[in-house]
Amino acid sequence: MALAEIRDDYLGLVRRRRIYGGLLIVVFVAMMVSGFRLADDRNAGGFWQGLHQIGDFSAALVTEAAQKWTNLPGHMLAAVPALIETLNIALVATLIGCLAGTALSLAATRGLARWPRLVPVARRLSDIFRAIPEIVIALVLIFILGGGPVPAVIAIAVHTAGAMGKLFSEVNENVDLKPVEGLASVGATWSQRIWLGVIPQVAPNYLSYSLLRLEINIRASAILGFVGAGGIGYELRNAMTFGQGKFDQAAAIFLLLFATIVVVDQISGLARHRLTHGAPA
Amino acid sequence: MLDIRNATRLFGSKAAVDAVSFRVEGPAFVGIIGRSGAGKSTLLRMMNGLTPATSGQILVEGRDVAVLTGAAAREWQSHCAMIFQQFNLVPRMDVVSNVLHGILNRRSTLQTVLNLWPRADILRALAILDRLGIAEQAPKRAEALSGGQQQRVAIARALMQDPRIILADEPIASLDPMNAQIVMDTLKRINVEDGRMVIANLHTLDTARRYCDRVIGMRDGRVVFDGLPGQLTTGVARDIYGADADFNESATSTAIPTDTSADAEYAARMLA
Amino acid sequence: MLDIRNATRLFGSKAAVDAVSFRVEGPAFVGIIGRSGAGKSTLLRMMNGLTPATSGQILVEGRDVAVLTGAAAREWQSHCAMIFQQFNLVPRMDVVSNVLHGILNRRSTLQTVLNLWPRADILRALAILDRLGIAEQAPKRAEALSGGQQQRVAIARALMQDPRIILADEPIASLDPMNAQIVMDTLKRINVEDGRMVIANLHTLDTARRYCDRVIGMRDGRVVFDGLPGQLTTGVARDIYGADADFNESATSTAIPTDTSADAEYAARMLA
Amino acid sequence: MSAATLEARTVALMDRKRRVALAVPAMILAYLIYAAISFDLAGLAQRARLDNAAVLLADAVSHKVHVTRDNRREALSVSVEGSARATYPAKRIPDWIATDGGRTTIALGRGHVVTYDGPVTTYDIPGYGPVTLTVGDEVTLTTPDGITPDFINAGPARVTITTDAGRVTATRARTETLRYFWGWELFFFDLSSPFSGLSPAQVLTTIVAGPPLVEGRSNLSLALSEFWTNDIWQHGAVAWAIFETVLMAFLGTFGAAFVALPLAFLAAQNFTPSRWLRFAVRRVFDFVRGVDALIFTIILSRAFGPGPLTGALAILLTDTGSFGKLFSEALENVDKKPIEGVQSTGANAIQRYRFGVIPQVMPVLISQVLYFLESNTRSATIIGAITGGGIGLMLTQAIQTTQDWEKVTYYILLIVVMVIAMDNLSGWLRRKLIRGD
Amino acid sequence: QEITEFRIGLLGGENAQDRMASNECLRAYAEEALGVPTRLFTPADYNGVIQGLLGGSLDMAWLGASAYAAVFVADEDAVEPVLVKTNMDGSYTYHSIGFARADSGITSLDDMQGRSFAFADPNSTSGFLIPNVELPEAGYSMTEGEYFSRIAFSGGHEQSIIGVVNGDFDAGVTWADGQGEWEDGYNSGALRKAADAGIVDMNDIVEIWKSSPIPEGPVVIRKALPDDVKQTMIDLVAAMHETDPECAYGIAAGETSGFTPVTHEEYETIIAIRRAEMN
Ligand SMILES: Nc1ncnc2c1ncn2[C@@H]1O[C@H](COP(=O)(O)OP(=O)(O)OP(=O)(O)O)[C@@H](O)[C@H]1O
Ligand SMILES: Nc1ncnc2c1ncn2[C@@H]1O[C@H](COP(=O)(O)OP(=O)(O)OP(=O)(O)O)[C@@H](O)[C@H]1O
Ligand SMILES: [Mg+2]
Ligand SMILES: [Mg+2]
Repeated sequence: MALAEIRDDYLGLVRRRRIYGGLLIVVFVAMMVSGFRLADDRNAGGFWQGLHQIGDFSAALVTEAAQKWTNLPGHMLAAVPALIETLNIALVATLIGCLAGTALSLAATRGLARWPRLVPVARRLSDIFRAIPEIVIALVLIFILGGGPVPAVIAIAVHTAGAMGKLFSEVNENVDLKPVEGLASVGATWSQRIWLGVIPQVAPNYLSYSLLRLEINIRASAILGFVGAGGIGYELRNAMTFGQGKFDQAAAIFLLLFATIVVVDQISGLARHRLTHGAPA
Repeated sequence: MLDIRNATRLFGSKAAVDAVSFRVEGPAFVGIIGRSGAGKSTLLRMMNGLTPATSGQILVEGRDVAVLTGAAAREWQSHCAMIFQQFNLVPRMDVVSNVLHGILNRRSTLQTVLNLWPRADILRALAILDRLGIAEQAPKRAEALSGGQQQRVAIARALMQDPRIILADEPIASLDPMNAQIVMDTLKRINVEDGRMVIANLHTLDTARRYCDRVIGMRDGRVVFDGLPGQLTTGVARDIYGADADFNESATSTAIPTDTSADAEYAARMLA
Repeated sequence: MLDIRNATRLFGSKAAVDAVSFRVEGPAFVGIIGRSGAGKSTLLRMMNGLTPATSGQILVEGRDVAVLTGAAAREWQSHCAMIFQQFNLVPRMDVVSNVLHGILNRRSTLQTVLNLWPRADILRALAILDRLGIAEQAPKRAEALSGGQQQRVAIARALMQDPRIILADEPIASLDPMNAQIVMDTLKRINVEDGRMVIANLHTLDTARRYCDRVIGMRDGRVVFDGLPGQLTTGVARDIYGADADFNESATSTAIPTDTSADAEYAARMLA
Repeated sequence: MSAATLEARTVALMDRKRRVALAVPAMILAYLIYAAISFDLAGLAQRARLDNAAVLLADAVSHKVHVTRDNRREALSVSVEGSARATYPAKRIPDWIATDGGRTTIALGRGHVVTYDGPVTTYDIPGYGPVTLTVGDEVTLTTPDGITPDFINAGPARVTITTDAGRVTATRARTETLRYFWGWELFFFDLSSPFSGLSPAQVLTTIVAGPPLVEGRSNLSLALSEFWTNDIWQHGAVAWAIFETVLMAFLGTFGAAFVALPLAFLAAQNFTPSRWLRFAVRRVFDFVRGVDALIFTIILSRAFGPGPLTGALAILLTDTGSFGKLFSEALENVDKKPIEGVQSTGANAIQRYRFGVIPQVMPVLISQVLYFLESNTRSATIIGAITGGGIGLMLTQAIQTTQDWEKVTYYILLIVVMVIAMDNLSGWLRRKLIRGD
Repeated sequence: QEITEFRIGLLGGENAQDRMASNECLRAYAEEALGVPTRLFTPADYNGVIQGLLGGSLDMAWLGASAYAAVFVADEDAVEPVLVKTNMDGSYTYHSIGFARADSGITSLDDMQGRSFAFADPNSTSGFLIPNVELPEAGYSMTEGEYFSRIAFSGGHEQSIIGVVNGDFDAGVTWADGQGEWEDGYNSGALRKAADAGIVDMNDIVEIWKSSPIPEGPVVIRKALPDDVKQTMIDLVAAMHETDPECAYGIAAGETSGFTPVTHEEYETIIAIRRAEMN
């Protein structure tokens, strides 16, 4: 190709890129700005008018908590059973969700599925499980089962099953099928092939994802408490929405919950690091 | 004992195995040769049941194993051991467990999944490993072994099955010449000492000549040669491989260096 | 033109470059050799300003560039091009953009950050690429190029700077012999045709001998040799490299095979 | 190694594996049993109201028409779901209700007939006989055999008869008959619409060929606007609520990305040499990430009041923490070479970041941001439920008032479709932006 | 000073969209009377409205008595009560009603020893604040485990009713005007709504306790607003019963005899109770 030709081609490319890039930026900025203005407009208070009050609530909370700091340990202790309930909700939901997600992912992976025709069904199923917000399932189940931890467990487990179904099936796609075929050749059943041929390969990845999920689910179970599904979120919401007068309790519960989340994050982070990078020698 | 009649397998409209028929009586060492794509692997997989046959019969002692499904098919597989080019072991599990997988079909799923192997099975697996000279490796993970050792573990798994037929799909193609010889010698020993039928896909003529009692040549899914190793002349080989006149078998040889002289002599005689 | 006086750089208490002084007049091709850790890279980086000098002066046309900071330092860098062993291009951007990075200092920040390069600059970049024989690659991403091509892009970026000095830190160490020769030839051409000073760290004697007008040998941060390529005897080389009697320079040679005979002859003559 | 030791060692190894294989499921099982006990699963099984589930499922796919007689004013009204805004005008009462002076006959289908005759209500139940409810100072029940069967809940002042065909309730104040129908009634047009009561085919022919129902306006635009402003289903408001939810997710996610990017440099080891600054910024990230968006909505609603902006800002704050962490990790993995290359030409700091850093981390950043966009759409549903905006508020309120299960179903379907659409959109963008340049 | 916009917060146990629809007429009247854009907001719960009033992003709202107390306790200068809804008989009180399942054998609080008990929402006057004070005064301890085996917040009035009917709780409290008949769920209140919706058959539950009269929650208006704005809105709402009865019905969510002026003094008891609740 002659230099002139290359030059024209490249200049054309630059022009196109500038037009597309410029357009993309203009569209994006327009979306952000108009979106912000729209939201600002639809909000009761405006962004600029409210900005100076942004710390008011926290200030009231902190002031009261500081005044009654002697109450904090007592409130914390009182919230421990609720915290344990929240942790149990998260742990049980993660366990059940990850087991169900494993089943879904196996059903959704071509080449491993017991019933290959159902692969698309399993995929759509995990998409739908993933798409339904936990709060929806929880609220419907509260109507049927009454309040308490079980609706929360089911709600989180369903969502976890969907999310893990997808993540795990991505792991499964990369599985080495040779051992599976080796087991098939000796007359192993489907469960034997999966358990002995697939699970050992994917277990570290599964575990790492499940730990990450546990962190997310602790948060989720605290949130579901907010809508009446028990646990520490429920206590926190009651204290916070009572307002002035119970802010010390709110602060105590919040600190407890926050500390728990940080601790679990750290532990699971370390465990995941070990899973992906091997144990320190 | 083994009677294959018009065994055919279509993939789409293409026949990978095309009306193959042959009979094998007694514990022969049968080699199947043919160039890449000839249908050797498919044929073996059909015998084992990994790939269902489109039509035709595979009679073993009078029973058609090609029509079996479900538990019956798995029961047949448990008597028909398969050895793969890439060994197909479970890499993260130890050697003994891999050998024990040979009897998965005869123990309950729960028992095997929970690793509840009877002591007698474990001892038998060890004995087989010992016979193949790799008992020392028993507690190691399969992935930690060399290729030749892994293939011997695969053979041990096959022996664990106590099979009537051992099918070996290019068992030495991923091995260096040194290991290749050990593996072929092992297979031959099983064939001779235990009297088990071995059918092996091989991609080198010299190996076929040295170890087989009978050689079947396949081309485009059909059997184009069926005879004694001694009948495998260069012309026949050219025919099987569809090669032109400058076909040079040493290009595909995996014989270990010390043996080349013997081979070269043999080849020279045959090609003369 | 370039006058380095007692340039010193300490890392902790260790002197990576230790009171180095030399002068280069006019557009010479200077090679710096020395074993790993001798301080070659640090010296080049000090000249460019990537690593500040601990003490000493680096005078370019009478101005000490070692004391410059901020905008003045960046202005100097824009006249002092640097070529790296690993090319140090932006891999995800296209070749022309990478070349244009050579004049980042001379265009406004806003303009460059938005990638709004003037047409004239783009044309100049293309012309430089054409001169180096890689215009065809202009729209490709840098990461899609071979090592030799990437290094030529890096040279194009250097030329784009229209520099007074080109510093090349082991420009061919990551390249295969074929590409190495192309890159060295290109640098030599620039040196000869454009009359630009080139200072190159080299880790092979034969390259230094073939391309350089002058060779500086460093050891433990100090200049231990400064002379013509022809003065680079085996003894001197042993000295520079701190090697003992069985020093064999061919072990480090990256010369492309067709040239080896000439080199070997040269080496034999020198080592005789 | 002798054969015997080898054997012993192997058997021991298999024993160990066996113990692990048994212990892990056993531990999980034990934990689940503990959880079942602590969650009082047994008690829950007793308390579970499967009839509620049945009501919910039935109501999700059906609707009921209330035929109500106000016993004090002696007036009759017919409405869908008992809603004042879906009351049939007197002239358009459905044809299975016949009124004739003080007497009203309601056919519930399959031979079930309810008659209001002044204060006396008669329910003729096939295979059982007529049941009479007389409203006076009390509600008097008369059954054919004089016994009160299971399907009648009778008190002195209130009687309810529930059959497969419908439900009749009488109190001193009013008598009400409920008839159930399949499907979502009035989904397209409410009762005040000129299209109401037309079959789909009739609506289509009206739109395509009919004379204009309203002067100077095409029937199509009229139909669309009638649908959009449907008083019962409020499609316009629902669409707006979905948009508001997506808006919260969009503003929150991208806003957070913009805030987090510069801060991430401060938290990255290779860009911020000061350990203390790095430590401080990281703890800030951890903190805003650990405080959930829901708590931020409460905190922020003091400053900004209810509305989508508050929700968007809450997402923005939380995600600033998440992005800060993820981005700073991406930044710590950047290759220094291109930066040095750009630096050696005399580029200033902004140029170094723009050309040396951004191109390297961009794919990671875009991928993370888009991943969060999808997941934030789901979070925005929940946040909206608390802060008062979007489809989440509509959904939670519909659930909490426990009446409109068909609307709950509708909202859930819309949410699932919305999230799946966002998932696909973000996947598409990821592929477009990262693979293509 | 001038206002540029007027914002009304809406509360209640109705669908957000239904609330919007029933109050749309008020919005239109207000816009006309004030001459500035007027908008309605429907936060999910009491807290949203309380925060909006405290932060000044809402100008007017109709609160529960306890929620008003919460606002007052947090900031005395935030809002002032201006109007209150009156019942058909002219009173402006209602009651907290304790109820249980008819088949549980519970007929009064005396039968509740060792049973579970549900409040509605911590900011609810009838669903928490009043019973939480009046029950201990009557000798039933509100410390969990002392008299009642379990005390919980169901989350709202509907949830309390469903919870009791489902058997999650042995008894709960909710609100009703106390007028009309029990079998209808009284004339208005959460029980009436639930009975009308078919969630509960009033034959299945019994009243086990009734509080002393509680003042209706006030319509409050932000103190910082210009006086003429306040007056315009007060006049508008007060006269609504005359000018547009249908609209008044929508705003009050039922039959009333109109809105009548009210002052802060009416709520001092409630505020005192609420202060006593604080830790
Ligand atoms: N940033 C730094 N911090 C500390 N020590 C350094 C640094 N850079 C270089 N050094 C030390 O300075 C000395 C000279 O290094 P320099 O990289 O200049 O050597 P070189 O001659 O270029 O070697 P090579 O052939 O390996 O590139 C070495 O001992 C090195 O360890
Ligand atoms: N493949 C992944 N890549 C990056 N982050 C991931 C991935 N999987 C999970 N995460 C983590 O998940 C978190 C997002 O969780 P998420 O928002 O999903 O919770 P959620 O909305 O409840 O569930 P999710 O969106 O999966 O469904 C982030 O903190 C992110 O770090
Ligand atoms: Mg093959
Ligand atoms: Mg160097």
